[in-house]
Amino acid sequence: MPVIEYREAIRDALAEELTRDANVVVFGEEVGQFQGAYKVTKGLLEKFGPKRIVDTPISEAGFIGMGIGASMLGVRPVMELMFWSFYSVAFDQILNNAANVRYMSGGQINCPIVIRGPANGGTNVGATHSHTPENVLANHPGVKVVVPATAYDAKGLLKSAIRDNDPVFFLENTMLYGEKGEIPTEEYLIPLGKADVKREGTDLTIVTYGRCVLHSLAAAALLEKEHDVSVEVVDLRCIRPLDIDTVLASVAKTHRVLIVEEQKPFASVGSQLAYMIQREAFDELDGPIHRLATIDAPAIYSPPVEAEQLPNPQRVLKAALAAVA
Amino acid sequence: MPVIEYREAIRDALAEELTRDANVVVFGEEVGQFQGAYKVTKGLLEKFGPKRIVDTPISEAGFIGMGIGASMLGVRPVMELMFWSFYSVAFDQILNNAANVRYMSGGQINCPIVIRGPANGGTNVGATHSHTPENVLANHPGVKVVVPATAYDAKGLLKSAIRDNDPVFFLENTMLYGEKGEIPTEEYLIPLGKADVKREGTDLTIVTYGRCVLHSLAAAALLEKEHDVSVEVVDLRCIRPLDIDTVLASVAKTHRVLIVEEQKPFASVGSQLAYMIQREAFDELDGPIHRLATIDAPAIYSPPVEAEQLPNPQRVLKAALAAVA
Amino acid sequence: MSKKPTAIAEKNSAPAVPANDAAHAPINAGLPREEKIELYRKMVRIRRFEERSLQAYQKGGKIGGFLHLYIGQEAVAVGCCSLMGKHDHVITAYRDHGHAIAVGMDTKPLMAELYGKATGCSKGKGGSMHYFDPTKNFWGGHGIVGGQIPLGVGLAYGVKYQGHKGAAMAFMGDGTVNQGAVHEAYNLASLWQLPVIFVIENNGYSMGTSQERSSAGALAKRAEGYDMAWGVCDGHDVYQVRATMDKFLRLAREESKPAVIEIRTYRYRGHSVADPDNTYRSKQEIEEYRRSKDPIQVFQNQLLTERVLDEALIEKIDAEARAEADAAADFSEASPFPTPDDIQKDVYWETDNPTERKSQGRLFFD
Amino acid sequence: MSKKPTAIAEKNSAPAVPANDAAHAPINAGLPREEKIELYRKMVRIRRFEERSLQAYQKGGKIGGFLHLYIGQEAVAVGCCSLMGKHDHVITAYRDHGHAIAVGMDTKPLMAELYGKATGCSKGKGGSMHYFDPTKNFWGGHGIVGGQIPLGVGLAYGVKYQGHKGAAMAFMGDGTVNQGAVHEAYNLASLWQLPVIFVIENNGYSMGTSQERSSAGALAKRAEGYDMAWGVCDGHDVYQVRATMDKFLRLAREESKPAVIEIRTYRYRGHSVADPDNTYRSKQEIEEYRRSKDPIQVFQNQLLTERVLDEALIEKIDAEARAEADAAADFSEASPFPTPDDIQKDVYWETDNPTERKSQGRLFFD
Ligand SMILES: Cc1ncc(C[n+]2csc(CCOP(=O)(O)OP(=O)(O)O)c2C)c(N)n1
Ligand SMILES: Cc1ncc(C[n+]2csc(CCOP(=O)(O)OP(=O)(O)O)c2C)c(N)n1
Ligand SMILES: [Mg+2]
Ligand SMILES: [Mg+2]
Repeated sequence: MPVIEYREAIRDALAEELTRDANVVVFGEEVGQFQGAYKVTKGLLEKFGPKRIVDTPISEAGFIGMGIGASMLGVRPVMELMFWSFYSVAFDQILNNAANVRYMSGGQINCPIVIRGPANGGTNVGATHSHTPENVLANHPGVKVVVPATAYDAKGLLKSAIRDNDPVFFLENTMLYGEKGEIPTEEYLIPLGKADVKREGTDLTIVTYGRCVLHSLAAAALLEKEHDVSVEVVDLRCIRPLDIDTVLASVAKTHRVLIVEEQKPFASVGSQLAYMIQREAFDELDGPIHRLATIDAPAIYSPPVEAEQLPNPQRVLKAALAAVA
Repeated sequence: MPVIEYREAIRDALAEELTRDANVVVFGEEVGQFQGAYKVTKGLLEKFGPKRIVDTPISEAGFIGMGIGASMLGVRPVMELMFWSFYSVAFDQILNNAANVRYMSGGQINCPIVIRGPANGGTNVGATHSHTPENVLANHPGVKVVVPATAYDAKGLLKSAIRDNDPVFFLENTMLYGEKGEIPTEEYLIPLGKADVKREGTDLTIVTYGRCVLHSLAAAALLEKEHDVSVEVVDLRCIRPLDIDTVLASVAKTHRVLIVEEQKPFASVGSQLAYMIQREAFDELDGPIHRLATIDAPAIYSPPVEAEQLPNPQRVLKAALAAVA
Repeated sequence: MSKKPTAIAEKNSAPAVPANDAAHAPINAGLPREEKIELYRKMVRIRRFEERSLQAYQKGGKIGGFLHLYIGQEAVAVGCCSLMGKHDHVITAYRDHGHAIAVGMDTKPLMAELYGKATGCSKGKGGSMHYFDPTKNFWGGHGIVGGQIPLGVGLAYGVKYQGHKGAAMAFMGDGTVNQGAVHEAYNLASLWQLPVIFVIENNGYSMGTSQERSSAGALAKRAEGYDMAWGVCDGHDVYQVRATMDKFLRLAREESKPAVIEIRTYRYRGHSVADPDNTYRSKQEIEEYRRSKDPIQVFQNQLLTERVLDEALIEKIDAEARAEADAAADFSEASPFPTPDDIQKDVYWETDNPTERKSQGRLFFD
Repeated sequence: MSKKPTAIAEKNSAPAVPANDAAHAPINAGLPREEKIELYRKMVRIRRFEERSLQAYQKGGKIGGFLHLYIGQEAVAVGCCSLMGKHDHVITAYRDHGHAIAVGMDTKPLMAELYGKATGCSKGKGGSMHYFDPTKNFWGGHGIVGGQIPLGVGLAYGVKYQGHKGAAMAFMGDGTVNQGAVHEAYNLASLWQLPVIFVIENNGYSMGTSQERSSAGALAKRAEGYDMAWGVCDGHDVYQVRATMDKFLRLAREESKPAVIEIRTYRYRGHSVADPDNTYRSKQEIEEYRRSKDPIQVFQNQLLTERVLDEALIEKIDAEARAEADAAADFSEASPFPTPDDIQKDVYWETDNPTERKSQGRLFFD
């Protein structure tokens, strides 16, 4: 199987869907002529032309709103936010139009859009550029939220997202763009809402998603080797829809849970998971659910310190040991 | 003690602080000449004049950003959002400027602003006007979030909020504006971050805030009378800072918990509470923490159905019985 | 791209079409008698519908939340929407009853929506502010000031992308022009030459704030900053609305040119039914508009002069409109409410189409 | 409120001050020799500082994240900030090194901030995009395109509210003008006549998008839509920047009049250091600017003609600027990083001032 970068996996998904469906268009800032701020869309303008690959002004509310409007007529815009952090200026369009229009119209209007882009810390771009809004987004019924951790998942999930008739928010990660993974040559789709057990284990369930999957796997290897702790790593892949059944099945096996997330802790995705797990598997728990999140402060710039503010394999390891103690 | 409406309590707090501190200004849409969309600011223009009470255009990002900028120079703007729902168009200013500027400047800049307005459902204004963003706001370190349930609390907390040197988001409720309560004639302040046990009990702790406090008290009375269940009602009053100690003390007494909140469930304030309670009082719990939230969908318009979508005394009662079962 | 506003814009600091010429403009002069009557009838139907809804709100307590009446502004929606072809689209804000009737929606589901009934045009989920009918190219009904305007640009984008000759009309109020989203939309529309007409219904006030207290500069003229055509017209005269809009709609459909049109109008009622109306304007001001500029009266006089209408027909139209409004109220009254089980319907396409669902996992939480 | 742009704006479709007159404008002609040298020195110091930071970024890997260099634009910040009085304030975006040095910040903490050190001007918390120094009336350094502009209006509001005669300068790029927040800010500033100058540093590109591909219409002229004065000037000539800005700053300070000024400039480097520079403009274009319009070169020539500078002094200034940049780098190198314990400092005033804390309860979560 070919081994490609996460960013290429996304690019390939875009290219395949652009080819398959003439209603798919890609727009965003610098996606065309500049080849994408992170080169995700490299080559697409050349291949699909300026009608399908559209460079926008710096007007996120404007162009995302435009995409929502166009989607009501059957266009299927895949819109790039250069950083998901910039959702802050387009929040009303996302919240009140994308998430609500189907409902307020009594089901008459669909909004088949995808908004994609990176949402992560770790590259020292400071507090304004490091938001991880999956909790805020998923709070709103009507939307779907996807956070792929690997190239394989990113491709299969993005293709599903583009074909989905509901608004899908697809959160990538600049720290993963260069990570490589095996991808089949034949076409494949991964359904939204299906978690993936990335590693099996018996002593502790780590529930996680996005780049923290990699940290958790690294920590799990150490835990196995150095501490004789067998960790199961459940990669949610999607936040909404949520495959809670896979999580609960793992908890029924290990009876101990650590949630690892690159989120500010208050009212995070992890909070929601903790509520659900204790509510639905109270008697399976041998101890409280632990959580490891981003240290609660705006994102610090200082490179070595930012690495400590985020979850990382060492912090996961420590938290895992506490969770099984 | 005089008995006044919740809206008057807020008005009185504004008037007292405007009188006390010449740097306090009030602005927002229709706060002056129109006397406030909900008459909270009635009479203030006449009393304090147009320099202190400023009607703004419909430009929430613009005027909130302006208030943040002015606050950096020592002005203390108290800004009204006609509905907190409209924070969606000012989200970037709230998130990246109010919440982050102190941090990004290494503590050099303060942002002593208050943003206030109603955040609730129940008046049949539909999905665009019924957001309850306390979870989204409190997710961001750097901010404070207050949700008063009574006239007494509203006044004492708003005065503290205006004197606070950090950005405070003050969430009122149009369904409470007409509710009356006793207020002392002498000046008083209520510190932010102090929960209030609104009713003592032994069998079940209901943790709640805002209008749900009233629902919970109504349900508690019925539970006592008709089901012989003794309920303790903890009113958080503030979401951030959070008085978790009062919650934990109550849990240590009752061993059963129901969280009641007017929030969309996913990654809500209640999720956060559930995480913290099970984490810090796992051994005190006799059963899983239950939660009652808004039924998970955009706010429905239909008046009788909206009443069912939100927490209400009957739904609280049912949930409480389930929690003690 | 040209760096100058188009010729049309340059002439348009004055009204685009002088009032006295409007009746002679081909788009109006060429109208068959029946269509003129239909224009008149629509205005009357809107008026009676809204008066009936007001009654249900105030007397019956049948309607919740807001009720933003369009009374006084009828010529705007009726004039604009009467020009719609197959590929023309409309989107507006919360003051949407007039547009909904103007595009041809049936008043029964409109009234039922106000009553919060399952038979409402949005199944009782949207309410007064959130009317929709895609089959009539009517895309709402939006509650957030200015939020609909980028969607309007998107409709124009969709029309152009799909290769149709059509245009979108995106309506907003005078207070709305100061929202950021509007500015972003203007720039996108002009930059990409999308066939959208931004229609500012200038009724002089945003809630209690007069235009001068909310906006610096002239409203439509801001279009020049984006190199976009613009115009101003009298919205009390449906002929003038049609003559002006026709001109710009043609440019949009045929040359894909956007424009900003400010239509001067007036609302007689408070901002919303519950709002007080005495802090910011005088009773005299309202009465003066009613007396001299009421769009229904103005058009009635015009059609009397044209001998299209006579007193008997006026009576008949009015009686029918009243009866229709009553019938809509009766229909609404008799209709069922949605049930709590309906709350979680119409949220996701997928859960509404479970057999076609491709995703897995939980979509709803509790 | 007047409904017409001021006289100044009307004359300003052409540059506000013809280039050849700028040197003779009183604000420049009256400058003591030392101050002219100081202007020149600041530009050189900015250039050398940034070149040194580039080296640290590329060779040493000492700097993380973005590094948006101001090289080529120095005359803008230096010209504008040289006019600041006690009650004048500055705010800008992420391309902020030039402004920080121009307002008088010491280069050591600036470089240390890039290195992420505790001795940085923002204690290593902000990074390149988030410089601040309230003691110099410098309010950042902001990462979100356009987000700083309402804050700039707020600074003007604060100045006016407190009764000072001062003005705020709010800087933005050419691509920034299409953000909604900018439009809202324009309207507020004009409506309330706040003393703010919106300075558009037009370097022709927003990342890889040329002005024509992002903006419909002329940039500063949009001010007319808000009944606001505007001007355009050559940003390669520090005298012209000063002459133009002085005029508008006086109007702001004395008559509380806002304005939009577009300053034409150019950046030689990629948008940020890591960005490729070959997809959207030619090497020739860059070289042509360097050759004929470099602001340091232009001013050097001018001051040579004026005999304010000579070759020896030019050498000396340059050597000192290089030494200063190296010293800043050495200082940064030697400085400590913040520690993980510092992560939760500077979040709340209250937790930083625990003895004065009035609130209770938990402010941080884990
Ligand atoms: C973002 C936002 N801010 C404020 C409001 C509250 N609001 C609803 S309508 C309105 C006035 C709008 O006035 P205008 O644009 O002139 O339209 P009109 O009501 O006159 O038709 C306001 C302030 C809102 N719905 N959305
Ligand atoms: C809201 C938002 N959208 C996008 C970006 C990413 N971004 C940073 S700078 C920039 C280009 C800005 O260009 P311009 O305004 O011309 O300023 P210049 O960089 O030329 O100084 C973009 C798109 C951002 N920081 N914020
Ligand atoms: Mg209006
Ligand atoms: Mg630029």
